[in-house]
Amino acid sequence: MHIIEFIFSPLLALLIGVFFLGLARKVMARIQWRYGPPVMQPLIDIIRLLSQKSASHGVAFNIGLVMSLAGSLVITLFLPFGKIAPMSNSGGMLVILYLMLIGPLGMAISSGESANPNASIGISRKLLLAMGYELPFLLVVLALMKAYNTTSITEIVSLQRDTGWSMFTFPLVLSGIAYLLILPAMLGVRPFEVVNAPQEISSGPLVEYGGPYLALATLQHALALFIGISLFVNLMWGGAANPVIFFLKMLVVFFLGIFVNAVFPRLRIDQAIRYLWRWPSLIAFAGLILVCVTGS
Amino acid sequence: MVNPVLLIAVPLGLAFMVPLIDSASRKLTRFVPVAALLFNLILCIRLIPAVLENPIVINLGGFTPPFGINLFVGPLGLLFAGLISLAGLVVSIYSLSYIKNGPVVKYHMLYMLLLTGATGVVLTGDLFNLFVFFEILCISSYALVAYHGDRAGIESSIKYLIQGTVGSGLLLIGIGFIYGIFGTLNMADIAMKIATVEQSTLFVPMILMVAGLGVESAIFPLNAWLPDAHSSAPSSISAILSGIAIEVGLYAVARIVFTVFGISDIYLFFAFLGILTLLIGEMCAFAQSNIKRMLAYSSIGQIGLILFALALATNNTVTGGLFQLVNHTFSKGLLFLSAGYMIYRSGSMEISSLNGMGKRMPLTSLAFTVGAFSLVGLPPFAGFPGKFLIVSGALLKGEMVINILVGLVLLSTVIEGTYFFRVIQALYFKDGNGEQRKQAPATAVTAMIALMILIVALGVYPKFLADFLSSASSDLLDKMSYVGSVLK
Amino acid sequence: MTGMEILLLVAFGGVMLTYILGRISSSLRNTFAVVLSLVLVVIIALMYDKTGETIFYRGFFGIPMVLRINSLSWIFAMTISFIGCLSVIFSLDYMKVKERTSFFYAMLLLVNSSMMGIVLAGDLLTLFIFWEIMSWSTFLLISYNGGPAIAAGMKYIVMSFAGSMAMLAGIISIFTAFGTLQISEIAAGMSSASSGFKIFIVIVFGIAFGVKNAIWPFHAWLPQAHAEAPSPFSAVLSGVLIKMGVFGFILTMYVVVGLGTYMSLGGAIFSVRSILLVMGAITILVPTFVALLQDDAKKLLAWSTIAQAGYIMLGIAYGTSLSMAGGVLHFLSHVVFKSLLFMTVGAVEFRTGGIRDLNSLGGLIKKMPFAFTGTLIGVCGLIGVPLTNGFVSKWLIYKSLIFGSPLLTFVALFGTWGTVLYSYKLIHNIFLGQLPEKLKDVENTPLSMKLPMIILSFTVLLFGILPGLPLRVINKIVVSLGFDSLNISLWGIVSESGMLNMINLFAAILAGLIAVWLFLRIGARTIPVKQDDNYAAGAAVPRDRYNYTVKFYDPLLRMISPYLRDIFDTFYMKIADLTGYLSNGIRKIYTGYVGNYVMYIVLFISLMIFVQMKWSPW
Amino acid sequence: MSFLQNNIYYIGAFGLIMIGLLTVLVKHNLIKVIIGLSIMDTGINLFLIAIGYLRNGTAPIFSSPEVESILMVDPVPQALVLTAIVIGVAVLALALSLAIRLYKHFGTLDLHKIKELKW
Amino acid sequence: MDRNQLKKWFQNPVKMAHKYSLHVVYFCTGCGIIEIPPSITARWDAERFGIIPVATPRQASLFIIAGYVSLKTLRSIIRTYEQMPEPKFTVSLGSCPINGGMYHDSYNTIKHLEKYIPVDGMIAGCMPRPEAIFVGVTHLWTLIDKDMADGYKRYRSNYSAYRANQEKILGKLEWPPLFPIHGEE
Repeated sequence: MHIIEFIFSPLLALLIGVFFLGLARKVMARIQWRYGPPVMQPLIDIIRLLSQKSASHGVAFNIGLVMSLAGSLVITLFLPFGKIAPMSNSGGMLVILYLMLIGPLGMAISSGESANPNASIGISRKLLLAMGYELPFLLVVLALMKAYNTTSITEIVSLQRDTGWSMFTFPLVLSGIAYLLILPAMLGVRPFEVVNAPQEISSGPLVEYGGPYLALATLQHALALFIGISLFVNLMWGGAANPVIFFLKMLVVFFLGIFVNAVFPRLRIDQAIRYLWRWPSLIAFAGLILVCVTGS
Repeated sequence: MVNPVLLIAVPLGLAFMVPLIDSASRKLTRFVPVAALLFNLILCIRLIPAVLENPIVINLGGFTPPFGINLFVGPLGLLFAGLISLAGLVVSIYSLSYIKNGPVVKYHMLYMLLLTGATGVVLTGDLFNLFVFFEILCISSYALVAYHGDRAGIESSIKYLIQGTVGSGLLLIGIGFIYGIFGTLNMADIAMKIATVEQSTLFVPMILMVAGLGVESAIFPLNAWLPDAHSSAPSSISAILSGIAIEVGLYAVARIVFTVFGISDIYLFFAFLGILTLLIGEMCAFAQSNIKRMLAYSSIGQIGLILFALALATNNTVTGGLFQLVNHTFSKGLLFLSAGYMIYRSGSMEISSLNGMGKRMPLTSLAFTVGAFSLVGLPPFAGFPGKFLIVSGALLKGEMVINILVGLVLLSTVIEGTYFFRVIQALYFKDGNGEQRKQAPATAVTAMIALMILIVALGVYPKFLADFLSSASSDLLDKMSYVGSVLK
Repeated sequence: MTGMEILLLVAFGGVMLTYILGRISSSLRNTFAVVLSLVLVVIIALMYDKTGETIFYRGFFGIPMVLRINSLSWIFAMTISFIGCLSVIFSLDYMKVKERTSFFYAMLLLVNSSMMGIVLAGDLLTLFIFWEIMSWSTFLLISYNGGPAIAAGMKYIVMSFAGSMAMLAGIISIFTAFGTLQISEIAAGMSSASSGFKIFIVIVFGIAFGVKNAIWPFHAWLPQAHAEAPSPFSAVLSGVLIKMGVFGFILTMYVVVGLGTYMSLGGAIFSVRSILLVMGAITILVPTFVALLQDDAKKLLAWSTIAQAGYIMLGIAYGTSLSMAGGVLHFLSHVVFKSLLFMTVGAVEFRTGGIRDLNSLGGLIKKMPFAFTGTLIGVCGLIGVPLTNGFVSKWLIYKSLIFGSPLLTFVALFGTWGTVLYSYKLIHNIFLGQLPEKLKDVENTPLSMKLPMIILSFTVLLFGILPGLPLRVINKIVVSLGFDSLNISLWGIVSESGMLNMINLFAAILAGLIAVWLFLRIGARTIPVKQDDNYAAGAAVPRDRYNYTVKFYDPLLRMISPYLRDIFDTFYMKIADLTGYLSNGIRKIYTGYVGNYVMYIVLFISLMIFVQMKWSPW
Repeated sequence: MSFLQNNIYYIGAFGLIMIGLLTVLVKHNLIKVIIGLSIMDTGINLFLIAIGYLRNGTAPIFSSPEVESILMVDPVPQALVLTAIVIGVAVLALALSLAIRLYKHFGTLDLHKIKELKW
Repeated sequence: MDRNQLKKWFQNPVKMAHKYSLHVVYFCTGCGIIEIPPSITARWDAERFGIIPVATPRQASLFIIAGYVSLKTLRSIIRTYEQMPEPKFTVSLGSCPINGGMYHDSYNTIKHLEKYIPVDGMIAGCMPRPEAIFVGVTHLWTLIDKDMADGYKRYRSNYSAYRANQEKILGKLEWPPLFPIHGEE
């Protein structure tokens, strides 16, 4: 049973991630009054990409990407999907926070070796954006951990079953709002789509990826989407006992993200940081203070 | 038992023999001071056990005190005498090669006179005799400062002379007052009678004497001659002036204040004076770009520190002060001696001209470094135990004022460290002109190595000196036993 | 003659012998230095799990000077000798091209020996003496390179010296108060001392150790000193030397002052503990962002060292067994990965002919793959990527802080993101991106540099995957300082607020890596291309210019740099300037006109007489 | 008036000392300064003599048994003064010789212009 | 996706994926690019066939050269083409790449693009409408199906000739040969 969970949950995460990618394209097309590609299109792309003979820039180019995807896969073992959370007893939220570093870092090393300045610019923006949303995000997470007095994400989820969604319980409501405000940045959707920016820096870190590498990068993107949404649902929307309910919750969050993506233009990176460090951070900070004051 | 009078008589006699010896053999002249001081050193060492048991009192001419002039060879006096002979010996070895041009005969003569005067000051038990020896010390140092006969030497010498003469005049007036009041010049006798006179009467003579001796011992407002004289004298003489002359002045001040007057109300004032001297000396040194002037100002600072230590008048601090004094004699001597050859090689006294000396004269630079580290008080060199004792003694008094003063001492140590480290960096880590490597002559190197060994030995095993210093400090502080042993 | 005395004798004797041998033959000296440092490692390793005290010297005015060994000393001594050994090995090639190598080796060994003396010291006097020897020998080594190193050395020694003077004041106050300097005896006296005295002791020792540990606001000396010192020594400097401050803090707070007293010292809000914690937090936050501004590789690492010292400070000052373990473990971790980073940067500097400017390097990964791997592992440790030692130690620190003071945790966590940014800048600007034309003949890392890198990289990973190894020793320290024992297993730690299991994580990540790698192998074969075969809108890549390194994080830096002025550095420099002005002013009293001088004498007497007549104080 | 009479030597002595000191302080010709020092020395010598002086006293020699020691002037200050005079002469000679050298080097004796060593 | 295509998907997923996931890099030299935006936006929506524009040749599988090719742009075209991962397809748009079109007598345009890089399909017209582009793409699908879109293979096997042609008109090229050149073939 356990071993099945170990294999199953990353695959499920990949599947959902890829599905979300396809759905995103479809929904975006519909919003733009287009017919749109089939939902399976990302899968088709991945198959095509795997069969292409790409150029490799070196060992670190490969390893970084592998590291990135592997890191993201490991996170899925820690995140409860419904009740499926095979490694939740090996470390809590802190481990997840740190594992979340591996993804961007591996990508950064890999695309750094590709020696393309566009990639470097993209990575620089990616890290800066992460810096931007990490400030409010950490405040939110700390408020949560302080409020529930645990660092284990499964416990946070199970505690919410008694108290209701943390987003709508009193001391955490501000943190919830802040989390919502930074969610687009964490998912990397449009107002904050500064990293890839195909029109500007030739899709940034992905500029030198082709063939299998792009496939891996796409999967990594899909997983990042999954992790971002799943984390939000777990932390703020009470997770779920049932994988189906959980998936539905994720879907709602995902649609929210897509709608924002569809209607907003892109910010510059400094505008993005300025935004993230202003209102979301202030609200998150207030939330943390609120939690500290009421909690003790 | 050997007679301590020889400590004065032999160098004095040999000093006047120097011209005669010179006329006999020109080569021998240079070795006269070495021989005399070696003799003195051996004498001092041989006297140590006896003196530690009981101070030796010699009545000159058979008159018993208070009528006659007496020599008092206590641990303190012997410490100074030994220090003078040791430093004098090392410097005279150094001078063997360093002093080559100019009136060499006169140099050696005056040099020995200077040391005779210094020895006399520390051994005498009579106020006027002290004045006389003091004048011998001063006059010979005026002349030695002007030894090179260059602009700076003459200028500083005349300035030194004017101030020194004013100072000794004041001293003499003070002695006159004392004599007028007590009718005696014997220090022990005065010390015994001092309680019979109202304190306020004694103030004027005391302040006159302190001011007079203060000029020689470079206490703050009276020390303006020092940087000039020390910086323009030949380096060997700078070493002696810095290592011996001002210390002897300080000894005289301490003797007068502690033993003769012995009124403890004024000690705190001297502590303040010491700190002021320390701070001003260190800050002036901090702003110098001329190495010898820097060293001279640093001497002022050290004197301030020693004065502070002595003024706290506990056994610990005085021991610490004397330790620091010994360290200062060695370290400053070493600094001046090493700086002397570095200046000789580079031809300029600017610190910037010493850049890269570490490569050209490694041993001399090492000597400078050791001296500087020791003076700053870094372990394992001799400066650290002294500083440790001073600070611990001062803190042991447990008074807030003194604690603050200790803070200032530590602060000034930081300033001192700063300018010494600056020079060390210049020596080793800045690129100088690519001159060839050439060591100082063997005699100079011998002298420097001897001092280095002494400094390191004292730093590693301070106990070696501590017991002796401890009895020296009680000699200074215990007025009654002084009086008792002189007047029997 | 106990092991400690033999150790110190060997260490200090070796210093002299090294210098003397250097006069004879350089290869003999090198061999001897390596052997000596290996012998030291062995001697210390043999002392594992021993405790004891011996009086080794009474020559200092009869004050007994004591050496003692316990688990705290052992772990520090082990680190010192280990890093010392590696840095000597690293120096073999690095110093080949320099002059005055004998001096360098002797001083390097002297610094190591004196640090061992510090950690083995059983009384404060011994500690101070070795402390000062360390200070000045470090000064000589920092200034070694000349040029800008002069100013760096000067700043270091002045601040360090001020710190040691503060320490001297503290030591002597203790001596006068309790009549003993033996650490084991002071604690008894301290418990009955007044709280004012305790606070005084904490402040003076705090200044001394804070300067050495480069805690904000005493950090000003560190960046320049680390940057300008020779790289093997930078590794020692950043790795172990500044950790003497950590040692001192532990000693002062938990041994001298005592755990119970420390936790309750000071007022409710401005307690010593909270002030230290806030200082630690600021030390994390500010230097992390300043590091982002740096263009000099070693300066960047230096600022990062300050920031990491903040983590250690947080762990140690918080004062629970978990945080203490975290602090000490982070010290260990930092030693390993920061030495590694300084060595790799040193290797790059060595091979590129002294280039440290991040803007003019790039693309060295193909030329120096070893150095790249080392840097990558080091950087991962620095960031705290799971499976490196930095992760475990940071986890422990966060874990202990998280419920007590979430804001401090926030600062620490946020600092990690800053760490990611500057770490990536370091690794990107040196190794990634495109190779400048002038560096196309760079050779690979020499063997003597590879060896320490391999050992250190291995250690980073070993301690990351099996944190139980160091944590067992650290647990002993924690217990000996009066804390509760921790529940430690080989692969992690179990505490009431959560557990950590690195083996599981390792297995998961390994499985993930293998799976992804296999997945990559499913795809078509890839074609290796040259570094400059890039997409450049169809153009052939312009060499030397197709690199994005300058102002790597410009948008952020433009926002934050106005807030990052190093006010304390400015403040210290202002003080130095002021002292200069003041001194210059004061020396003007020596006017050169002899009449004035005589006037001073007359005024002195008149003032005295006036005072006496007016107030008659006497 | 009797105060003046009784202390005339002291007044004279201190007058001389003050004059000497003032000369040293105010004059900036080196020779005049040296003269000032000399005057000061003289004053001090006078002061010392005055300490031991008794009005109508006799020489401190026991020439005949009936001479009472109470009427003798104190001999010690006289001995002191002799020494002091010798020292003063030595200093004066040295000072003047230095003044000659100084003039050779600087071409002036104005102490305001001889300020190469300062600060 | 057509239901009756499922069988094909199972038979050869790679080929099908190549057909339905054409990531395009456009080379926009002239008027041809005017016709591209309508084809990828709401009116014609190329994305429903999996055709999307990408930013770099590394990610692309289809290279559309829209418009005339001058000497200067040829250099970039070759470079871009060589950086695309195999399998890759090339389609030229308009008359100019075929025979020079209205620039047939210009001293500075390329008259026959296929001399320098292999072209799998050419869509004639001046300019071709989006519908024509779609027709071209469907034609390319057929070619892919029949393994006839083998431009990249031809490029590899005849690289020496291509390189010679390129160097003949452009002079020395800044980049090294993509494939080893075996003398005269």
